[in-house]
Amino acid sequence: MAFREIDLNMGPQHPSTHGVLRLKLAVDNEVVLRVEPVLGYLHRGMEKLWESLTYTQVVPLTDRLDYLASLSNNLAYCLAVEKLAGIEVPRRARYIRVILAELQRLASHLAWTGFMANDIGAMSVLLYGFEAREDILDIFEEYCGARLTVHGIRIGGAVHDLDGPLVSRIRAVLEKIPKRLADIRSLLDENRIWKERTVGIGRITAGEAIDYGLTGPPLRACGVAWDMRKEIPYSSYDDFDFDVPLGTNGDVYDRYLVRLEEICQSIRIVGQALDGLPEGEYKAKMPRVLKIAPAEVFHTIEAPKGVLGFTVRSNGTDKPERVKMKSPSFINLQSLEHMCKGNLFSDVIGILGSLDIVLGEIDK
Amino acid sequence: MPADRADHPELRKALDALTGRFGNAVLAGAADKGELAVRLTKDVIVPALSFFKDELGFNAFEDLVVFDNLNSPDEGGARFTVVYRLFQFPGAARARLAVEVGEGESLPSAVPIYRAADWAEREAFDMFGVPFEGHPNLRRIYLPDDFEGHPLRKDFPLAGRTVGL
Amino acid sequence: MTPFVADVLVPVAKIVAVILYPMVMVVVMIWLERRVVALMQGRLGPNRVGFQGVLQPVADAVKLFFKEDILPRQADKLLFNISPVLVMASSLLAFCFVPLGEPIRIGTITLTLWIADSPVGLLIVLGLSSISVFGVIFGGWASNSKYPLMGALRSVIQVLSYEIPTGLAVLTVAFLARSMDLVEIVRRQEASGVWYGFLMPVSFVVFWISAVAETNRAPFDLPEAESELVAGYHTEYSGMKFAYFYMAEYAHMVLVSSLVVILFFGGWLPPFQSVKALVFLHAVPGFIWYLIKIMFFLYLYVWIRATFPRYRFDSLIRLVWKWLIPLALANFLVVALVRFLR
Amino acid sequence: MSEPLERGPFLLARADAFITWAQKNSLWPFGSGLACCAIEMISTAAARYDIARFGMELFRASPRQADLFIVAGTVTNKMAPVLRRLWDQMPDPKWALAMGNCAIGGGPFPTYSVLQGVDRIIPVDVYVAGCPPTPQGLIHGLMTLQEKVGRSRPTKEILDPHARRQS
Repeated sequence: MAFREIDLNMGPQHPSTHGVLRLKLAVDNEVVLRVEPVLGYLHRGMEKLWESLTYTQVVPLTDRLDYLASLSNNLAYCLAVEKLAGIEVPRRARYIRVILAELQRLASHLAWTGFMANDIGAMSVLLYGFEAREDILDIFEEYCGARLTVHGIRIGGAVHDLDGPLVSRIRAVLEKIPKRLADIRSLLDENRIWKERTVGIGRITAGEAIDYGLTGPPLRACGVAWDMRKEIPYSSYDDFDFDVPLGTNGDVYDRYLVRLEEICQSIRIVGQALDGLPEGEYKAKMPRVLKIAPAEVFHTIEAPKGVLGFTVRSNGTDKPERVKMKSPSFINLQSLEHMCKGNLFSDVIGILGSLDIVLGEIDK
Repeated sequence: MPADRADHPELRKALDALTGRFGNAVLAGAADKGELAVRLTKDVIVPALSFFKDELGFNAFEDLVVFDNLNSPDEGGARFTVVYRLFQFPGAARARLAVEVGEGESLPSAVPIYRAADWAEREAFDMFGVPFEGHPNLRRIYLPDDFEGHPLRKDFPLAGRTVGL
Repeated sequence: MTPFVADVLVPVAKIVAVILYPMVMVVVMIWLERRVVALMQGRLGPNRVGFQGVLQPVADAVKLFFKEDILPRQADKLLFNISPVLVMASSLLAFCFVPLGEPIRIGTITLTLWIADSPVGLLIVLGLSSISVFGVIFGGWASNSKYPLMGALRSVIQVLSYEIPTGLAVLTVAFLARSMDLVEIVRRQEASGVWYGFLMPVSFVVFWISAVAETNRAPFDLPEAESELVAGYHTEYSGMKFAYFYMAEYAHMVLVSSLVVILFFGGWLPPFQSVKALVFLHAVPGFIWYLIKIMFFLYLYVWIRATFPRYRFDSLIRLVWKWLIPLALANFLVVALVRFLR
Repeated sequence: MSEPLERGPFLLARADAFITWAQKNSLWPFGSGLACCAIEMISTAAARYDIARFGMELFRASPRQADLFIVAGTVTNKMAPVLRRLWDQMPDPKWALAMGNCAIGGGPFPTYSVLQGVDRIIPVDVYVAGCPPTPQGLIHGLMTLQEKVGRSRPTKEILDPHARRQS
């Protein structure tokens, strides 16, 4: 028996759209025929605003793009500006940046695990994920006083030096995380319902994924070893020994496994960076007012959500002519319709969750 | 077009292949630090993009950036510069294709070649008012459909033209 | 016993009790669930109003009572208004047939701990608990809104499917006890010395899974799946009508737990009744045993909710048609065979 | 109205105390997250800060069942009509809390697309500053709101349905 096709509006206020995304769905009973994301409910005019601010004033606003991984945004922007201005960052500062960025990746992935599980209905995991994340936020709070919009990486280096007590605190937190991760995995990994909801759902092949511009864990879940930390190493990432976790099927379950494995790799990187933390300055000598001669650069990093890039063009003044962000969530979300077609309505939530989108960086 | 420096032999070869194929349409070209930067005339942008994808192996579309040259005129003197950024995986090479577009002029859409360009072109249309011909769904992406003006143009005031609510 | 006491006072007292008892259980259950889930998640849960937050459900109810009652303009007024009542009433009505224990003798008076004793009590209770789903369906349809409608549709299919294994599981119990009278079923378990849950574990498991599904609880809470359907069938309900849905869900859980205890775990019988050394357990009143057993199953509800992700629609249906119904049928055949051979 | 009458008769005052006790201890927030502040709102509900202690953990997904609208994040001009509609869908009595500088007054975004303060479209009871406010800050805001609810006069609103709209 055929049901009438109905249009279903999901969002901009819906519990599982991770913010103010709106999805226009066409469903036949519960089978999804079309998905059209409608963006812009959080469009704050960031890029326009940046053109009226100095280079250093832009940094705190980058915190508010991907607010689950603010330090990664700081890092990407600062690296672009440093490349543009030719600032050489001291080695110690580069290590501190790696430590901060990897801790941020831990926090982001832990939060994702919680959100994802909550979307599927395992609400306890949300609480477990956030509890583990709180420990990392404590480190940020001790480091520079903020929890979420950290603003810890500045042009030329970092805000503060890493002192002894903080280093031992980071080590203590890193030791706790595998235990918490094991708790989460024991609830989900082999759970039949979890597997039924994730294995084989939202599949995309490696070729299609690259064609859609997919980056980050969803791409690596297809078996494509594209990680900017390995491809074009930045900020001394080539000093560290770590693996790029890969999936095989490109489905939601593999994205989950890839992210959990990345948590373990991040712990490894932070450990190595703490062990090998070189002596020296934690920030470069900077001019009081940063004026950059006309030029244009593009710099990318591997953010928790995928490849994050900044195009910065200078015009000789202390303000950028244009700053353009290439946000991973924006480009990852494009493949949603391809993954959702023909699946059930419940799967849309799972697939959307598995892409790990943050509306702050999609809408800018 | 001769390149200034070349530290990536493949990119250098790619640049030569491109110049050989498109001739005078390649206005400038350089291969530097793993990035192949070319300036093209806008009528060859679609064949150039498919040349990059199919023959040079730049399989990933990374970004589409538009610059408004109102206050700092570019070499071409046109109002907008549209930059396509492509990435080669594996190989970790980048390509930067720049074309100049005057105000009110349109560009052919890159969506048939790179599906990832879909939203990027809608964003460029929304923010700068650069239309892309042949785009499957060219509408504003961020702002409401009845919004007037294109906010990222240099002559658009930060706080907007009309007072909000 | 004077006729006045027998014909007026006792029935009135019983009617009050049959309303109060489920309501008290619901209040306890809501508090218990929020506290237990919180503790399982490393939180504290409500602990500000009253001792350890026990008055939290009361505060919620009072607040909901004083909320504005919204009737959406596009709604079907009659069905929108009666469906919460239908849900609540069918749950409460079923409690009339659920016995709380053996009759008590006070002097010359014999006080039965049930309102209506029917030879087909089991069928009536099951029937009434199925009626409550009509409230869900009507409520979702009458809201005239898409998410509630989808919740209602899910509810129809879910209940249609899960009624079958429930019926088959219950049939085995009726088969063994040779009765559909709930009191009689407990007495038969006392006589046989083994509770049916241990005698027929398959029946119990099938019944319990179906019962969780029928009460729309996690992992089968599809009709009100928050991350998918906003609030499911009661999305458009506010104030007291929403409270009815909310409380009816818990009342239904209490009802189902009572049924499980009566059918499979000896109702008010003390445990280990055949073990001589543990005879002191009989000193504890049956009603207390009964409550303890019900509480265990209510706790199980909470525990399941805190542990499992939510089923997807098709795998939920697959579970019932491919696993539960064949299992229940096979179980029924085995029980019938054993019964026939003995 | 004269002052002693304004305070109301004893019975009504008792009723007020009872109703507001229930209301302030059972403020179910509407689960609406807009931007960065939403993450801190979720952190507040999570294990470390746990607003369940105040009976507020039941984040309702449907505005029909919520009492408290926590506007957590930047309100854009595109989102504003949606937000207003959600607020109108909430049943009285209802309260609004503006969380974060964006909701209070546009925050760091004086741009063409951002609504400069959510109090232009809905009446706000409590403002919590911060970018984003810490969970402690939000809890303080919620406790302030509880005090405000405790001072309200629900019986007056029941007897005169227009009282709330006028105040």
